[in-house]
Amino acid sequence: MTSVNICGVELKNPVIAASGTFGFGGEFSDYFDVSRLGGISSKGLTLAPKQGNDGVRMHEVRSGMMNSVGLQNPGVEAFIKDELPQMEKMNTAVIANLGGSTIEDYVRAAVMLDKSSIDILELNISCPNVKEGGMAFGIKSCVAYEIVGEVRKATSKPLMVKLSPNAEDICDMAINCCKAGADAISLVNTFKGIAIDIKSRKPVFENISAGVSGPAIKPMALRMVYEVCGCVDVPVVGMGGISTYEDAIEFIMAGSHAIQVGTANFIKPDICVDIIEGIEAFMAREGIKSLEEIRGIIK
Amino acid sequence: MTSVNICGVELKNPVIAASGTFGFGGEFSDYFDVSRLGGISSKGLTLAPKQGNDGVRMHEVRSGMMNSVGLQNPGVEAFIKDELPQMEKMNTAVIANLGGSTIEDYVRAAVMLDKSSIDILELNISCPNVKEGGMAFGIKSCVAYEIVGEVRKATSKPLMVKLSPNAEDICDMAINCCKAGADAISLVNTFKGIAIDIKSRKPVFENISAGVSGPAIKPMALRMVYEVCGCVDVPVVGMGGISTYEDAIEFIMAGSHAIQVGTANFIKPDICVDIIEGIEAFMAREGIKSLEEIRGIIK
Amino acid sequence: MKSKYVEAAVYKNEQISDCVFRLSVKGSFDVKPGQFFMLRAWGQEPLLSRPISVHDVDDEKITFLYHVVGRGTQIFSKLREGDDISLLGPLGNGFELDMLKGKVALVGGGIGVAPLNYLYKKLSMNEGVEVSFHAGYRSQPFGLECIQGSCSLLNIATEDACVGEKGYIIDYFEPKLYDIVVCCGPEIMMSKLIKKCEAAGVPILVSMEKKMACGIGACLVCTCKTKDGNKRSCADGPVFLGSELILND
Amino acid sequence: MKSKYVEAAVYKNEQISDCVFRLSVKGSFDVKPGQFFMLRAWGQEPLLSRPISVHDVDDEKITFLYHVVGRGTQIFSKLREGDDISLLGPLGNGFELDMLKGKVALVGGGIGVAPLNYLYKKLSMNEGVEVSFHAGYRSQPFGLECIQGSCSLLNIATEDACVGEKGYIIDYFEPKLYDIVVCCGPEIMMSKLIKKCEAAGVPILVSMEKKMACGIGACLVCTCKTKDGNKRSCADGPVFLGSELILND
Ligand SMILES: Cc1cc2nc3c(=O)[nH]c(=O)nc-3n(C[C@H](O)[C@H](O)[C@H](O)COP(=O)(O)OP(=O)(O)OC[C@H]3O[C@@H](n4cnc5c(N)ncnc54)[C@H](O)[C@@H]3O)c2cc1C
Ligand SMILES: Cc1cc2nc3c(=O)[nH]c(=O)nc-3n(C[C@H](O)[C@H](O)[C@H](O)COP(=O)(O)OP(=O)(O)OC[C@H]3O[C@@H](n4cnc5c(N)ncnc54)[C@H](O)[C@@H]3O)c2cc1C
Ligand SMILES: Cc1cc2nc3c(=O)[nH]c(=O)nc-3n(C[C@H](O)[C@H](O)[C@H](O)COP(=O)(O)O)c2cc1C
Ligand SMILES: Cc1cc2nc3c(=O)[nH]c(=O)nc-3n(C[C@H](O)[C@H](O)[C@H](O)COP(=O)(O)O)c2cc1C
Ligand code: FES
Ligand code: FES
Repeated sequence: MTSVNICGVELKNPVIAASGTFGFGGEFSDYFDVSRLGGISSKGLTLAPKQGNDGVRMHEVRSGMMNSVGLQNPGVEAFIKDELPQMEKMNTAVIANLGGSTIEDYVRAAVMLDKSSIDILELNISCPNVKEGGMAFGIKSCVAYEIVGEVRKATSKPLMVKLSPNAEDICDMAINCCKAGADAISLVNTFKGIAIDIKSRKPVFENISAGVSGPAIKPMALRMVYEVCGCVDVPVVGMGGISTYEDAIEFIMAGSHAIQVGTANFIKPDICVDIIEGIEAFMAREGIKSLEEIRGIIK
Repeated sequence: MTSVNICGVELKNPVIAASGTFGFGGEFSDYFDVSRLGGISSKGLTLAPKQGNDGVRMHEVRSGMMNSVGLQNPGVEAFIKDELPQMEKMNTAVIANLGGSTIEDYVRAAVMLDKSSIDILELNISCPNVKEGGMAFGIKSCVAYEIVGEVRKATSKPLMVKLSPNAEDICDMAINCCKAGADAISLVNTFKGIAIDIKSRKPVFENISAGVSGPAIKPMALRMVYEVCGCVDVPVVGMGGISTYEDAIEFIMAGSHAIQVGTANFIKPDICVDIIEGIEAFMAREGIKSLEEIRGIIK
Repeated sequence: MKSKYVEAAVYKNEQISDCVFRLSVKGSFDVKPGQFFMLRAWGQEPLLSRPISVHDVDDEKITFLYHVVGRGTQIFSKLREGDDISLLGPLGNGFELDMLKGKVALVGGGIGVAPLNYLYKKLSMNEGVEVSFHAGYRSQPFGLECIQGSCSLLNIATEDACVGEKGYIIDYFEPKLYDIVVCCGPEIMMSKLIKKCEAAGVPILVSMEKKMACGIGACLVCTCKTKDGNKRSCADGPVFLGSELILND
Repeated sequence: MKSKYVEAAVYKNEQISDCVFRLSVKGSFDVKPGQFFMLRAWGQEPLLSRPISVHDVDDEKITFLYHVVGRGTQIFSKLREGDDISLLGPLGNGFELDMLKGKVALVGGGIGVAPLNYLYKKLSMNEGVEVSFHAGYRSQPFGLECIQGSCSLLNIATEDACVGEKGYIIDYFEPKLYDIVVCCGPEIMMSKLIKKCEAAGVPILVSMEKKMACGIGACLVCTCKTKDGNKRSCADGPVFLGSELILND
């Protein structure tokens, strides 16, 4: 049985498509039956529509990529009206990923999503690609505590808080988010990195820094997931560089209830299916009946 | 002119072989003329000889490797007696990399090195592979401040402090090290990561975590070097995933005075020569007379 | 014309000019001119697949023309008959053939001629269309096999004057003589030609090349600024009306 | 016998058994049996080169026998004549031929026979040495071309009994009959045989396979615990006296 329960929501399997890499699911339905997924986390939403960042938005690096999309999205209202109805029909858990730059915006957006049919609210306090304050939330535990507390009051949806690997102290951050009312923790978002175009002698990105994702970050992401699993009691959804079923099992053995697959979706559109089938085959081979048997087993 | 001056020591070029990846230089002299290098940073030394860690010491990851050598070394005394005489003859700057787990040990070792012929003392406050306290020095700025201050009193050698990318706040860390008397800053050491053997259901490493190095860490390392260059006035020696001359130029454009090459030495023993020649050819092509012209140019 | 992810085998891969190769892949594909595929002929590294336009299609194979510029195209250049390659596509909007009537000018710069070849082939089968071809190169021309001898008007310019006029093709190109212009080439060339066409009041279609990750419209890294907001060049493009685009400079 | 980093070309690469390949590389190499090379037949990924023992050497080429187990060996398996490959070596201490006198038993497990082939070849040219060969496999034997027909005593055991005795070769092996034993195989096999030889008072040499990064003694990731402290298996080994080693279990 690959099914898992994340703060009261039953996922048919632990594989969730990560925010920002899977749109609202529609683009991928041409390539595979997206109902195979445990869940889909939407493109990061903000209260108002956003055009995102100017300039180059993507740069490939060794075993990874850097992005500076900057939360381009239609806004929560348009999401609820235009995208959510389709997502509902996909027969998989719908996770709304919410970003922002002020507490007020987060709260107002959360209130709107609270009334919608989403299954889980994933609070992104960690987007490195938004200039105005977005990052600070994800770095200092005390700031995170405040924002999670306010959003908690605004919604009765299961609240999953997504942490940044750039946090000063990832465990302290996770503990504070839980104290403030998080029902689950997901991590990691992208690592802050930079790239320089040596021909033009300028940073590749207008914002100078951008977010690094993909296989390159896996060892660090796995370490953070392991540490967070050791210090909070809520379910943890691990991610960062997962591209094979072996990677997924590593995150589960480190203590994750579920995992998210981001950048790897760009390698092969149905890679999540390969990962799901790989997990099933591994469980069969090793005689594992439920993922609980191996969850956090390395502790 | 590729020559650079790091706290009073003239390097013929900015390419230094990084600690722990180049032994004491002897192994590589079979493959190329090591006097081509700007400098060599010795294997990490400790006051007493150390056998290092048990169990698996290396695990390969995507575009990188993890190591858990644990500062195996002959001790400072044997270094001065058996290794330094050879290193002196290599006609390149000799940097002694010093690790440890107590302030007393650091200070006693520094006193011994002070009397030796080394050119620069590189204080490694950041080795993630030593259990007893080694890591804490590299994480909290206040702890680092104390240790750097004590070592500063113990030596009149140029003092370069090597930072960990796992520091809570890399800029605050660098500033504190400078306040405590560092003449230069080098960064980054390895990133803390973990790996799990899903067959045995155990961490690959006995210490659970190990240090990640190689091209995978470059975007993050470059970001940290850029940030540190923006907040301290002393020379900065950048490293982390450098394997081509283009990488080296990126670190210089981010503000590094010199750079170190670690893991890449394992790809091709004379890769440092390729990097030096690549820098020279780039300078010729672009009409750059001195590296000062491009150092920190992206700011 | 549904897009798919398929694993296929190389039919042929040959060098046709300095750094330019022609790669054919076995299989039957239904493609619109101007569409592209995300190609991958490696396991793990580089991480992302590479977007390459369709140069030609017949019953048994699909052909790409590519310039070797970096890690991915270098790997393509080493492919041999029978080697594995995966294709995701066809992707993108492609050229709307219905818009291309009357006197149509195809203007290509360097490797930009790649998609125009297949467009030319399709257009020349249509009634009431008179196609001319204008191609600019740094040096030796390439990718014109189908066009040479068949196209009633073929203009070539090369920067080193080794063939045709000396200099940039767009300096020898007069938009006023055409009903519609199609351009594919370096961004700087396309933006200059857009201005020239605007001044002449002639509509122009261009194919934008942005760095891509997913290729299918999900990740939003490939956006172009348009008067109608940001558009994804992989899914809403790569073909845009010159008049829609907001180009920098 | 100075170690070098060289770029060479593949002479031949052929599959000789399930997952086992034989690769020859052009060039003239001066190698001691038991030494190895760090091989690399790719650009960036995987990051590290792969240590492979020398299986045979002649005037025009060097030959390796390898088991396809992961990313690197998979790439090796696709090499074709003329492809580029780089070699760093010869590395390691190799077997001290002077120590191998009288009745010498070579015991190989699976791909562990790879280096023993070249050792056999060298030993059989020496006076006063009587070599026997003992090889264990999971199933079909491989890598015995030189030995079969030439070696006066060849014992084979296979786990599935498809050839020779059924089970593990060391269970059919009696150290007392020999002056010295040489073993190369899985770590568990070598540690069992070391115990057996110790009990019989017969010296044994083993070749240790640790994960390696530099291969030349600089990085200290490949250490073996010995009674004399940690030793680097790439530079101080890979050949160790069984009596030196401290093995876990
Ligand atoms: C829709 C579309 C169609 C294309 N059609 C063709 C074609 O038919 N033939 C052809 O030769 N090329 C085509 N390109 C460009 C081609 O995708 C790039 O040249 C290729 O991805 C470079 O890969 P690389 O690994 O060899 O180089 P890299 O090592 O990735 O980069 C080398 C250089 O190419 C640039 N580059 C990288 N990716 C892209 C990209 N996606 N678009 C533009 N420049 C890029 C880099 O900035 C760098 O300067 C097309 C691009 C797009 C977006
Ligand atoms: C001195 C020495 C000589 C060797 N000689 C031979 C030989 O002649 N023929 C041969 O087939 N193999 C030999 N090996 C083993 C060979 O190096 C590994 O099988 C190879 O590196 C695996 O690479 P990969 O990328 O295919 O597998 P990976 O994807 O790296 O790993 C696959 C599996 O192999 C194991 N492995 C990885 N590296 C090593 C290593 N260095 N040593 C042992 N196990 C490893 C991993 O733990 C994993 O289980 C030798 C190893 C050493 C140290
Ligand atoms: C192009 C792109 C866009 C992303 N956008 C978002 C976003 O809007 N919100 C968010 O929480 N995470 C976003 N992420 C981060 C991913 O969800 C994920 O946390 C990160 O990429 C690490 O996982 P991976 O290595 O599997 O990609 C984005 C990542 C990428 C590559
Ligand atoms: C095998 C190995 C051993 C290392 N040992 C030391 C050490 O003793 N002292 C130290 O300061 N850094 C040590 N390092 C870290 C490197 O000097 C360097 O900071 C790090 O690897 C990042 O650079 P790279 O990506 O170029 O390897 C070691 C790295 C490796 C790979
Ligand atoms: S490449 Fe992902 S949206 Fe265009
Ligand atoms: S592999 Fe580096 S010391 Fe042996």
